[in-house]
Amino acid sequence: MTWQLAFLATLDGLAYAALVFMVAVGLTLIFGVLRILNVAHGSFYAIGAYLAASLGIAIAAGGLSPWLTFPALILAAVLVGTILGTLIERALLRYVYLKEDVLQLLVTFAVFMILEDVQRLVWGVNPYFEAVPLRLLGNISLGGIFYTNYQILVLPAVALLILVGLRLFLRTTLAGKLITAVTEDREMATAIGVDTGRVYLITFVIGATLAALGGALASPTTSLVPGMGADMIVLSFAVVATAGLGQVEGAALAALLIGLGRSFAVYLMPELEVLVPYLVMALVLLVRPEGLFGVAQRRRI
Amino acid sequence: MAGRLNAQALLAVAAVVLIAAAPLMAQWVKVLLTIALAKGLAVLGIMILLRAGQVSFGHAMFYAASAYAGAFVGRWTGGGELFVLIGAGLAVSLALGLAIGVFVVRYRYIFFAMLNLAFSMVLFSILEKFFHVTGGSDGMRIARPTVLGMELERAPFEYVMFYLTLGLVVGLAWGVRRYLASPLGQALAAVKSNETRLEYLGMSARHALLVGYVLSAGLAGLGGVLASITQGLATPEIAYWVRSGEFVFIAILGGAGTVAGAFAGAVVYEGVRSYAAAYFADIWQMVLGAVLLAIILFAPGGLVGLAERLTGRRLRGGSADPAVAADQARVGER
Amino acid sequence: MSRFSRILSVAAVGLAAAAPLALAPPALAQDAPEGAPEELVIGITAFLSGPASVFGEPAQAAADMLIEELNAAGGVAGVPLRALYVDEGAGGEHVLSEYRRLVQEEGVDAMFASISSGNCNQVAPLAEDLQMLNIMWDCGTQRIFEEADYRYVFRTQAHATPEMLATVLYLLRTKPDFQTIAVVNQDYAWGRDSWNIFLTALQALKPDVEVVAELFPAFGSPDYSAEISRLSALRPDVVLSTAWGGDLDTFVLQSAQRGLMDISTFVLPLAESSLERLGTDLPEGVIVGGRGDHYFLHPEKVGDADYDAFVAAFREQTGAFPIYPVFHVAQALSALEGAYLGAIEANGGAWPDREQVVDAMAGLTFAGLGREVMIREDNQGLEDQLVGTTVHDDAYDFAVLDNMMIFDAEDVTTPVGAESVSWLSTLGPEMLELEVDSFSHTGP
Amino acid sequence: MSQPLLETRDLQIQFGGVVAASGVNLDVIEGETLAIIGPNGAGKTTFLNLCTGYIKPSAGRVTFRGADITARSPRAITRLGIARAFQIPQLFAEHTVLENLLLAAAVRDRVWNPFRRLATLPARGEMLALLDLVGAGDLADQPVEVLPEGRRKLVDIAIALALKPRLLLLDEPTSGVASAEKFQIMDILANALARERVTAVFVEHDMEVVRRYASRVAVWNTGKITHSGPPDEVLSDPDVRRDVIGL
Repeated sequence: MTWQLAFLATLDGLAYAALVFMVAVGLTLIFGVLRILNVAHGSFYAIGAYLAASLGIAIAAGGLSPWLTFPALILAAVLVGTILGTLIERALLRYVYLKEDVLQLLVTFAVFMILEDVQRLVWGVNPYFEAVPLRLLGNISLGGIFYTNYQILVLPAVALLILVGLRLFLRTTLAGKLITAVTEDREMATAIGVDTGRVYLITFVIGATLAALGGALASPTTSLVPGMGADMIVLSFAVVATAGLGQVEGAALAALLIGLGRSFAVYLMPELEVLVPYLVMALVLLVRPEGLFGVAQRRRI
Repeated sequence: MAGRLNAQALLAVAAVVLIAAAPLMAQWVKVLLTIALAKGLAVLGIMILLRAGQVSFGHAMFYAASAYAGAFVGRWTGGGELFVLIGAGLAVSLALGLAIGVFVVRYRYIFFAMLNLAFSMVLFSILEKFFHVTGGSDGMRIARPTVLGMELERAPFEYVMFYLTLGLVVGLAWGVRRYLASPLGQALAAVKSNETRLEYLGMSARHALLVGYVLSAGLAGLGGVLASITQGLATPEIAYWVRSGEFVFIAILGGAGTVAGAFAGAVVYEGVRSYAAAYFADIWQMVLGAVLLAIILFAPGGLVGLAERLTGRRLRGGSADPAVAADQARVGER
Repeated sequence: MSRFSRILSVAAVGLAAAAPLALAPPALAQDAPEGAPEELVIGITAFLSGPASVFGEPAQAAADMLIEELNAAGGVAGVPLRALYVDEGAGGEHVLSEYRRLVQEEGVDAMFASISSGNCNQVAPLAEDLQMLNIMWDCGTQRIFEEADYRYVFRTQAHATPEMLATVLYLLRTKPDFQTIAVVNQDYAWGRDSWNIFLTALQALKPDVEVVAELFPAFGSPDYSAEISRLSALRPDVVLSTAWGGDLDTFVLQSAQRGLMDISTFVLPLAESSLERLGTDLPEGVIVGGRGDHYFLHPEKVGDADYDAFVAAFREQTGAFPIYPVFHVAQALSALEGAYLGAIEANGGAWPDREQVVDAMAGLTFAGLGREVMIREDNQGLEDQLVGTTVHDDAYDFAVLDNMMIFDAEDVTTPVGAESVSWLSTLGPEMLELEVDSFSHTGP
Repeated sequence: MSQPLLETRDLQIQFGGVVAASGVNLDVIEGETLAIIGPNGAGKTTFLNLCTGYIKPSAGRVTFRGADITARSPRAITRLGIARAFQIPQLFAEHTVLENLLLAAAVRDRVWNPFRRLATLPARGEMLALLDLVGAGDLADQPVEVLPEGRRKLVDIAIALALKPRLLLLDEPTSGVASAEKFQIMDILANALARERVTAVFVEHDMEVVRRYASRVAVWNTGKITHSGPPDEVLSDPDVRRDVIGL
């Protein structure tokens, strides 16, 4: 493999990692606070994508400026995150916080199954795509190969923005500090009077919004099909477990590992491409059972 | 005590007789029930792990590995003998269970679930990738094997598979109940409630879990090879994570932690799924999801719990309602 | 009188007319033959969920339309037809158990199964066991009749071999000097099988061709960036992809945007089913196949009143132009009707039993919405193959086909008793000299 | 001269810069009941954790009956004959009191036959007798979850005794219990220790308990054993009275 090809593979890996990171970071945030591994996260991704495409189509149909599709991507994510996120957290999850892990996981699994059909009922089964934002920004030639500015610049930039923004949010704002407090020591946080119910809700909405944003930002690059959420959820699980549960920065690194591993595999051993996320995860966990940045839990005796 | 035992035994016998007689009334349910019972074996495997508080989102890998083992042996031996195919499937799933178990019993809860999922996805990808060996996504045909040397037509063969599966289910349900009541089985619940104390008794929590894991892998494998021989086919689809999720779903539907629940859940699930898909073709997933939510929120004891509520009898052994006990334990933990 | 001429009136009368139809025999109905049942029930398996529902849903809509129209005209020899559907998206296991239930419990008279080759592989031996007339109406695997003999299983369309071979021949005729090819297929049986067939035929006819990349990204992959970058670096003359549905759309979208389609000639044998969705993102000059002679602007059919009426009614109903699964289901229904009519005639006007219908399927010639199809002695249908190249026409907001060739099924289908891959490897240059019917795109 | 049952030599450990043990040397003699006292947070529980392999010392050595057990796991150390009772009772929450004990007996007797019921083990009678001995015979079929703290402490101790250990380590056996109950628990414990001939080490805060039940007292302060001797002598030492007892 030449340096030029390695450069290409790196670029492809970056764009892919950026999308995966956005979805995975929402998942890990939710897990950190609610201790629930949210299977329905993949549905937020899919619905965010579908809604973004619908808004894009509506903008085109209304004869509005195509540049409006960019804010539409964000609008779609926020709508899905706040409406669907609030609905699911308030109407379902808060009733199962005291139940076993397995049951919590299954509640989200049930939501996932229901939302899969909701998507089909609302958007039908035909692939959708709405690539206006991708086309507006045009191409850039790197190493003699055309890349879309959208994938090579916008996606990594947004991912970086989210990473930095989340860090600042968690460290400097009151809501962020409360979320961090609950993540680190739930009993302590409750004991000092943190309203955990509100923290759970806010976290879930933020997490859901991030997943939907991942979907919305992915929508110009891919066609939207039934079942797209199921694959994304397994992938982001792998990222989150590799990173260590609840680790925001770790999720970025793990997404990068998996994204780069995948794109290098396309050049070196295409047959391994689909196995890369799982191999990375199994290898990391073999060496570090808590994930790259996870902290070992020990029972107090 | 005696009264409870008798009521349980009576109920179990009634259920077995009912299931055994079903195909005589409606032909087509025979295969449906065979598959449901075979899946019930896999669910029984999940149930063993649930006793230890662990949930595997990857047990479909054993189900699939064993199905493919049966398919390969069938191919190599030109059709093959039913019991050789089953034996091969069982052996492969036990061996794979041991190999993967040694690794995953070091992990708990989400990590345990995720690692199992990861391994199952690796198997799934391999089955799809190595197309020239495994037939890719089309899977492998399993020609109808001989039964103790006899070549059977479809109808009698389906009867053989049905009653064989039913027999295995009855035997293994009994066996697993005994295992769960033994110190080794009871140690699983101890892994769930207090691993530290178990270590301080001088027992390895990992060993206790490994025994349960290998056993559960074997059960899933047996279910997989039985179902696939009955269907005449093994496909990678049966290794996909959604299939593993289905096993966990059925375990909860039937009543987490109960042997009877595994099979009651499997039969009801297959029935609901079959009818939901036939009559609500557009929204069968939604129907299943709603059923699952309803069970978790309103009937945490599952079908067995419902039956207990209706009859006012305790059908399960053990000391306390596991769901309730687990809730209390969690409240305590937090 | 063809049944298609009535479809417009049915569409116009609409649902209001449909309800009484179900209760009383329609006025048009001829007297049903002696011993006829009250209705003829068929089971149709199709993807109604999952990614492949892009094929199943249009087919279901078409089947419903065609059956309604058929019944309005009196059904099959006076017996109305009713369809039950099985969702292939629910998994192979579900298909098999529903198949059994429909046969053993619902007592269906015939089964149409299926779209997925995997399901066809499973269903064929089961149908044989159950002695059930099974029409494989859409699956592409070439293996079934090459590996075993069936009495009860028929295929009313072509399979992968003629589809791929016709594409290879078209490619060699239109772009004879290409040197390098890369493949990007979905990583499942169809993607692998179709490449194997394509490559065997290509190497037999053009041994000096160089394969520069064989990529099999995961089924349902949302992103082909790495594949496209690699291909952009390799710059192959030809890029083949037998992908379909959302995967094909994504691949085309990303390739077109990144200029790969300007570098390489794309060959997309299943793109007929994506033409309308892809819009103008699918550039000109792409080689597109129709899995049969299926194309809504079929050069020999456009202008035929029945054909145009159906296309218009279908578009009215679903909002889209018909795609190949629609034509396939029409062929299956037409074959079934033909077999029953033939069997009734052979039975002296009395209603036939299952075995008589199966007998009548052999050698049957029928037409759906395209050219005629004949059932060969090995139960395989002989279906002609249409391949064309995309061109943009202002009358449509998506690419349409120009420079179309329709290959005669006899020329490109594996002979009876032969195995596809070994047959393909024996092909010689005479294949390039075949006579084909050529057509140009003529505006609407 | 008889070898000590348990010896620790120069045990050292620190947590994030805080030194919990810096050169701990302590011998436990067969047959004695040794109390360890010291200020809160001095690392007394850490000492028990070090002796049972729950944490590993950064330096030093633990020897049990002449064998080096420093690097061994709690499981292996338990099998060698050191049992432990906990400050927070460590029970199997899903089991009854008797089942908790039976599990201990099954592990002790290595009953791994999967068809042997836990409920009917041969050790059942022995475990019922043990429950009687600790005054909990009436609790046998109670789920442990519903027991009050004092009873949970007793069951925790009974589980340790069920293992028939040579040495029993107890972490504050009377903490979290009403004062009247303290002596009840300690009476039961002393009685059981005597009957089963078990050597014991217990960490304790209540000086009255120490005075009454210990045969020897060791003082743990600032990561070291500062004093050791008969209870009356140590507890009247002015340094100990000032630093540990707070008088």
